[in-house]
Amino acid sequence: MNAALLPGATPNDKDFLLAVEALTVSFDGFKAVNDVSFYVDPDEIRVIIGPNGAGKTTVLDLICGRTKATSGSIKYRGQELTRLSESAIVQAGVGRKFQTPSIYDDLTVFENLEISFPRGRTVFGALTFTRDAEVRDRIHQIAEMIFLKDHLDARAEYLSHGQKQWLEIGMLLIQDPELLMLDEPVAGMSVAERKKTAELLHQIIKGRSVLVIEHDMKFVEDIAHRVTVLHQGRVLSEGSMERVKNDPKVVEVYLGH
Amino acid sequence: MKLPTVNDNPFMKPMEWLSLLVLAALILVVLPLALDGFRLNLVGKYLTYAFVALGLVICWGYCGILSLGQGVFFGLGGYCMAMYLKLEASSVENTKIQSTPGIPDFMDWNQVTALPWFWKPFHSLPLTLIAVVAVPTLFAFVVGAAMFKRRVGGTYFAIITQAVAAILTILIIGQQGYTGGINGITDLRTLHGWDIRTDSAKSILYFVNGGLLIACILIAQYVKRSKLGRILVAMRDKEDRVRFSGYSVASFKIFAFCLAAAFAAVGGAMFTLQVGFMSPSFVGIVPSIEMVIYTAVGGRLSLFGAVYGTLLVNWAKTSFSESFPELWLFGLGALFIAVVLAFPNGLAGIWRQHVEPRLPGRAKPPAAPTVLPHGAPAE
Amino acid sequence: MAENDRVLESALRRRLLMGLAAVPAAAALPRFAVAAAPTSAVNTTGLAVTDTEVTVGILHSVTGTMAISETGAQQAEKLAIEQINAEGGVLGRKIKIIQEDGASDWPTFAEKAKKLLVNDKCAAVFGCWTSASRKAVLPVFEQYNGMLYYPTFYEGLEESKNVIYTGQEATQQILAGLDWVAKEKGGKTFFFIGSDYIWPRTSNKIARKHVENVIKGKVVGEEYFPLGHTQFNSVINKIKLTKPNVIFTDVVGGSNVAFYKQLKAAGIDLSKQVLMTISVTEDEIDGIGGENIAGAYACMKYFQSLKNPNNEKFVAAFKKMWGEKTVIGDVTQAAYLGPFLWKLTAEKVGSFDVDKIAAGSTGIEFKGAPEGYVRIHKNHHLWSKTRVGLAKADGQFDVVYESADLIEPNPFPVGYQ
Amino acid sequence: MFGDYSLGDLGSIFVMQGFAGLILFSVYVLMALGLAIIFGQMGVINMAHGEFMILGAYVTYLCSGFFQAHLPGLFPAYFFVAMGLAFLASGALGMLVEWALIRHLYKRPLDTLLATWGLSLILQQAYRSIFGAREVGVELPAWMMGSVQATDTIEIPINGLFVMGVTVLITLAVALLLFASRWGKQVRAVMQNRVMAGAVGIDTDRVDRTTFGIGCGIAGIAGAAFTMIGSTGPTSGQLYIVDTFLIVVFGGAASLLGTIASAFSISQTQSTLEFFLSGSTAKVLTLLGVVAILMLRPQGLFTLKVRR
Repeated sequence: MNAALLPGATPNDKDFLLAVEALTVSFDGFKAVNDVSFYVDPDEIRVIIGPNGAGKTTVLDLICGRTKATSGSIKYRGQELTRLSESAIVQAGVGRKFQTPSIYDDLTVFENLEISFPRGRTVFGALTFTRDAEVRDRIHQIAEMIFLKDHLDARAEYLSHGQKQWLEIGMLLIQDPELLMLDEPVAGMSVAERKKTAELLHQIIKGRSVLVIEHDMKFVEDIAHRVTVLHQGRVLSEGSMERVKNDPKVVEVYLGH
Repeated sequence: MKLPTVNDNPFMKPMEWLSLLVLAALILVVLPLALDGFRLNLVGKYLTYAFVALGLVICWGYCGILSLGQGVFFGLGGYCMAMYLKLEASSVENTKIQSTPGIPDFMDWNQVTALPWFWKPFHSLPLTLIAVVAVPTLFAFVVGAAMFKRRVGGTYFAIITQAVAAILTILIIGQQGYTGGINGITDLRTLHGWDIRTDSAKSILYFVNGGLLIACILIAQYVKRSKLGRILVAMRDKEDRVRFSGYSVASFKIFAFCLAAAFAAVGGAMFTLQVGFMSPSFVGIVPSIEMVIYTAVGGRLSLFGAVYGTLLVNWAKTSFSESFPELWLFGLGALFIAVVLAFPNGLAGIWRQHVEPRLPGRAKPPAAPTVLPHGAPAE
Repeated sequence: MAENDRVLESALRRRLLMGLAAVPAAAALPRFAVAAAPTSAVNTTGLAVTDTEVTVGILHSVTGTMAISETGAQQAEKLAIEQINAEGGVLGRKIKIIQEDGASDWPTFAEKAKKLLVNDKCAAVFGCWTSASRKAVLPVFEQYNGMLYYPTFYEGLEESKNVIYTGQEATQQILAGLDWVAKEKGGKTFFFIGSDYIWPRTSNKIARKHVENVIKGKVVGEEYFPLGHTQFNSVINKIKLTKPNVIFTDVVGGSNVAFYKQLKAAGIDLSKQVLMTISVTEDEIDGIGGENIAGAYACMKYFQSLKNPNNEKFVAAFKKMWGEKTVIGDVTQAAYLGPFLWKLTAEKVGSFDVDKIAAGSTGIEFKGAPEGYVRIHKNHHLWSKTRVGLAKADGQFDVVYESADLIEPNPFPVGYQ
Repeated sequence: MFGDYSLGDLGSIFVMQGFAGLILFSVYVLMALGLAIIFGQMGVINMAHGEFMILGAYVTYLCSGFFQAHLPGLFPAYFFVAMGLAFLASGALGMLVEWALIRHLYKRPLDTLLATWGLSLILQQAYRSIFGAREVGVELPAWMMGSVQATDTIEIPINGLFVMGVTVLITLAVALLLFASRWGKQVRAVMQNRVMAGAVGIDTDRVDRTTFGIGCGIAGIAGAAFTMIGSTGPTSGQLYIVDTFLIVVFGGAASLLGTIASAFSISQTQSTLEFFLSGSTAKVLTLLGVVAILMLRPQGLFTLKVRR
């Protein structure tokens, strides 16, 4: 099932939603990501794990264009992402959630979602954007999904930490990305919130691929189709959770601690 | 499901309509009735600075870009207008004592014997009116594109705009044969044959100025309540989030910066018309920073506040410097500090916090960004 | 000098005897009784003139960068007005001053000029210092028909019915000095250094024409620096390279201080190298430090050290009013002339009306001028002498040359443009 | 332009021109050092930097007057006392300002810019009220003026050498302080992670105050040194401010080395251009060059590429 791991198979970009190959980035000689390759299938949930400083967040940064790669390629549906601007990458269908909730404190929940609605993204589009029925319906639908339909009028600043995380996930959902990247979506959540979030994730992954960074192993086991383990900027191991868990290299550097 | 109130997104809320009405009445009715011609002309001059303040509300208050070089755009707009007026005042007939008649007097003094190419378009009024807005806006576009595409912001941007203002001043002063040098372009007389120096012309220009200012307020209001306005606020707050929602952040910043430049340019042109000359002293750093303080005093997030702030500071400047010239700088300095330390939302903040809640029948302030965030505006 | 205006002289003496504030109005004999000049006769255009008072304006920068320079002018104007009042005023009326601050900002000058003319109806305004401020107020004075007495030496190229220029225009100030330096100091090669704006550029242009066409010398370098520039080491090297006979400077403001300090530090000894400046007066030396500029020659119409009775009285009165430590430069003296010229004109035409003053100014003579006799030319500039002073370490000048005759003002010099 | 001159002449001119460039470089470093520390370490833009410099100049002026009146025998050495006092005066004022003003604004860097501009207006007017609107002449000991005759044709100005010496000493002192002292470690810790530094027991408030004070104090020394080459008046500080900011920004604010390198490149460009072109043109070209490079490389010339 995993073409990349089969010996002798040449990966064909067209089959993958995302193909990361030989990706390297160095900061003044320090290689934060070093020759990393992995491939994500359509509708797959991939979790990236690894100890602190392994380069997980940097990989997401590279995919969404926040950091420019030193070498290597990132192909999304056969399209080279390393040459696109961040906004073009988003418009191609890649969504990204940050580690700490990244929402607009000064705007209401409704406005937060509205800004993420994928229409009127140019300057003049934004000037002439109207809040029509389609927009409202979609926002209400998403708000319901992320448990915030009663808070649409509230300033985002006043939401709880968990609610902010949900709001950001909602803002990604309204973009309807084909590849959704989540950086520690349940970090800092209460047990109840965590449960609700897992539920939410199960609901939203339908019809898209998801790339998740997470530390919470129980959560990872719960959702991952496959797991990629990074260590010191390199891919240490890859495969099902079961396989990775039993990989002695992984045990040594990560799970064993 | 109950539809939340945010769904109505009116162009202006009733309170804002009322504010606009009050401001329009003040500028177009009360002041002209209450003041003599001299004072009214003075207010007219102050109101030209309000254009700059208005632009800064969008650019600085909403978008978080602090430009310390707005004088550049004010000056460019003013110079474009002044070039047209100067050419008209330098008809062959008026300048026959010169060695080269038909060119501005300062060119003649500097042995320039033919009109430079970049002066030629300013023989035409329509081209001039286009240039008044287009030249500064284009310049803002070039500077903005270079800076924002490379993610320069915050204090860096502020300092670079300052340097641009310094360079332009040195250039204008140094190229006196083409620009009039430090004296500027003076002795302007007529606009398309209409004598702008008469009292009646001055009052007409005052009303034109007031009308344009209100038009600019309406444009700014349109931008502010559009989705673009909310994106600007969002950008100031979490620039990356906006970027990863699929927006080209740089384009929006360039737009805000260009809009502010265009407003400033209109103000500059009106300044030239009302005051009768333009000089490099408006392009420099000091006036540019002073214009920022008008916005800060009015409340950096309030369009109406910008106008009131401008009027108030200038009124204080004029009356203070008439009675206690030595104290004026102390006052102005203290004002800068007080506005930043104690009243970061300026007059508008004081109004919202202390006056508005006491008005009969007022609900809580709207959810729009009425309060300056605790964090830095767009670093 | 013997036939100086005796009235003025006696007024001055009386004033010195009695002290500044203690001159009772009655002590001075008014030369014109009010009855002889009813307000309706001396003021037909609605100026601020009453039976006992006439209002004038003083318009200088009290704040901002120009305040440094304009202080002296403003003090001199106040002194002159006090002296005139002590003597009985103008046409039997005391002069009342309204002072406005131009704040080193040209539009503010225009705004305040308009206030003085339109709101305060001032009969005359004494003020402005920089060309830029004068250019800004000129249309205001022409439009509202006011009278401006402008004290600074300037680039010329201007003439207005509404302005009396009590300082020298460029040719008047420079040419005699250049001739002197060519003759006495063997000046053949010149190096020009100026601040980058209209006055130095115009002055140097005139100087260059004169050097090339009249003196038959050569200009080996011409350099301009932005206002406020403080680094002159490169240009000093150029001077060393080109070895001019004469360094001719019109650097202004804070740059001056830097220029002379660096010149001295670079080992250019002004007792051997001839340097002629047209921009350094006693006022500037205060900031430069006399020891840094001693040996330089300045070319202008007035120096504080001038030896004549008028000047000695003027210097004493000025110091009495503004403090022992104050110094008096060329512009300060020129500013002092303004109120007297206006008074003499008003008394000649018997009216405060601006049109009559403007028309009647031509030919007005002031014998009590500290610089000596002056007369208003029909182009509204003054006939005046030009002098060359040698700067001393104590901040004063030794006058080493004085033109034999009054030099005619020529604001539009043919052959120098 | 060199056709008429002998080789020896040209040689000496080039040597002296080299020194002119070095002097300009020292002046720029002195101006920018204090600002760079404050901006680099604290992210605060101090628009009143020029006024702190002028405070140092006025202190020198007062000192010179005092020594002339009371200790004429020690006059030749008064300048060293003046520089020390200038450091203390500007530093103390800086700490006061930090306490009263800056510490409330760390989260709003653009607002510090406005507040310090207001402060600069107040200081200017205060100088004007106290010392008068005119520039004051600072009398210098005779040994500081004049030049060293290196060869027949090469003369090196002593005040230039003095400024260079002061610059080298101050730069070394700052480098030592930053990289070897306890304070320096604390400053760098606070700069990198304020919260963590506070948590491990560093008094971040005090570190901030000292940093600001030292930055302002260096400005004071610069002001004292500049009495040798420039003017001392209420608004003289304004003459330096734009150049100073550009040097710091051009260097890439965070690094001391960057500031020095940027001062070097700007001063050499300007000084060379000034020699071959006219002063005004040289200035405009230099400024244009700086802005053009900043447009291409806005983070400054010498910053490290770091992970965000």
